[in-house]
Amino acid sequence: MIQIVETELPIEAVTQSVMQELGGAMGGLATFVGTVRNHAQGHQIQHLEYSAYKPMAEAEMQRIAEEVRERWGVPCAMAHRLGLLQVGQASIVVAVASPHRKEAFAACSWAVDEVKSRVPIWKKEVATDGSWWVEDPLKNPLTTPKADS
Amino acid sequence: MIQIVETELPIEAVTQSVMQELGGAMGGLATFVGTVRNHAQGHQIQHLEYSAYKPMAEAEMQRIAEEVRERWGVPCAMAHRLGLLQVGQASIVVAVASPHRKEAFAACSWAVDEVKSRVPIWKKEVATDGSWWVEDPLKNPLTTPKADS
Amino acid sequence: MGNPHIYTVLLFAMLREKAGTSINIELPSDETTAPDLLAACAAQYPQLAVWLPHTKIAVNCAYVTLEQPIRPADEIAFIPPVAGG
Amino acid sequence: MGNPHIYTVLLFAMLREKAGTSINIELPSDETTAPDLLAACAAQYPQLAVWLPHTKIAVNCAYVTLEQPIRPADEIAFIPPVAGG
Repeated sequence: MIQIVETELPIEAVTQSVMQELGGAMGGLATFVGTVRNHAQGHQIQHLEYSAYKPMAEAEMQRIAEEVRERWGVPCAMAHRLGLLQVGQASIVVAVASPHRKEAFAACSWAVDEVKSRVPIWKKEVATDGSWWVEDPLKNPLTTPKADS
Repeated sequence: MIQIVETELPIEAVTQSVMQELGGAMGGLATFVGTVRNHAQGHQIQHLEYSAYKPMAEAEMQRIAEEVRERWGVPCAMAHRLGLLQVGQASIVVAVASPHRKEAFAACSWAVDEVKSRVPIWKKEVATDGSWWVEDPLKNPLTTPKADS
Repeated sequence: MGNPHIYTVLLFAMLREKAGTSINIELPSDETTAPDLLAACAAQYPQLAVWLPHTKIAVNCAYVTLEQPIRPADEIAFIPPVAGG
Repeated sequence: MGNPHIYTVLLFAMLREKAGTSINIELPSDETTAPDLLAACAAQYPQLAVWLPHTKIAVNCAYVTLEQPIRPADEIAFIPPVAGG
């Protein structure tokens, strides 16, 4: 299961899908859920705006899941949320089921790294002192709202 | 949250407890769920029987969570189920919330290893061709039921 | 010399904010590569130039290599540094 | 010589199957250590002997070191190889 959503992340459905795929051969399930932090590099975050090149993002997530299956022989499922996310809300879930726990952890951690480095999704941090695209090589605040408090 | 239960594992409550403890500082949640496999070393498993030295098991799980906090500075919660578990049922959940994903994975994986090596919980595998205590240094089948099919 | 060939490119994130959801880049050939397409873009859309050294190109929903041929009929996208998760 | 001192020890897993939920081990002293308690157990409960080299001792819900004093009033438990998870 690979999904990009604009509403709440289907965490339960993602974990269930890998558990059902592996069935009784499963010994362990490793899950990662990423959430919006309240601060980043000294800035107080108000919210995040996620956007994507959706068809490619889905294709790239599918490729990552297939690479997990090739490398570890186990199922991987994931979902990513787009749109405006508040502090504390979940943006990504990645789940890997495996007969053995070491492989579950290794494959899940690897898949999260790959999503962050390859999948065409972008986020703009909106902080109390400006907003900017995360990973923007220029990283100048795009807007600097006047503080009224 | 540290809990030993005889009924269904409170997976949601365990993950919620570390998420709430870290609050808006959280960036990632790593969760491990262990389930009963249908085979072990060539044997077809029918079910598992978990037992524990409960007060010490709870104390040891508490110490592991405290060691996670000392070493990584992040909250860790876990629960373990006892009694008769069928193939596919979840026996353990360990969750770690952290500002950063690498620490969440490392601490969660470490805590699971510690539970398996230190917490006084035992399991007897009941297979189609006998039953035995897992990790029993003698590992002779305790009973060998007559096959009637 | 014939008419220039038009490569339509999808934009995202900071590139989209500077030049819209897609741009048309003109090249003399009906087949190009990522370096040539980025060079033409820098000339024709100078407001994007600073990001192009950090931008990857995707064709038909997959990243391309430096040598891979790109044609006007492809679905072409510029992928500035990603930040999913 | 006075009466022997009785150390009550909780048993689990295969030890429990062989000798019940707890046993009483007699020692001449009112203070002992893990190695001495295991040696006395091997003599008094020979059906447990094969597992004792693999057994740890917990006192008041924590593992003890080899030198740590153990007294009859402590909550003592024999911990054969664990298999949680």
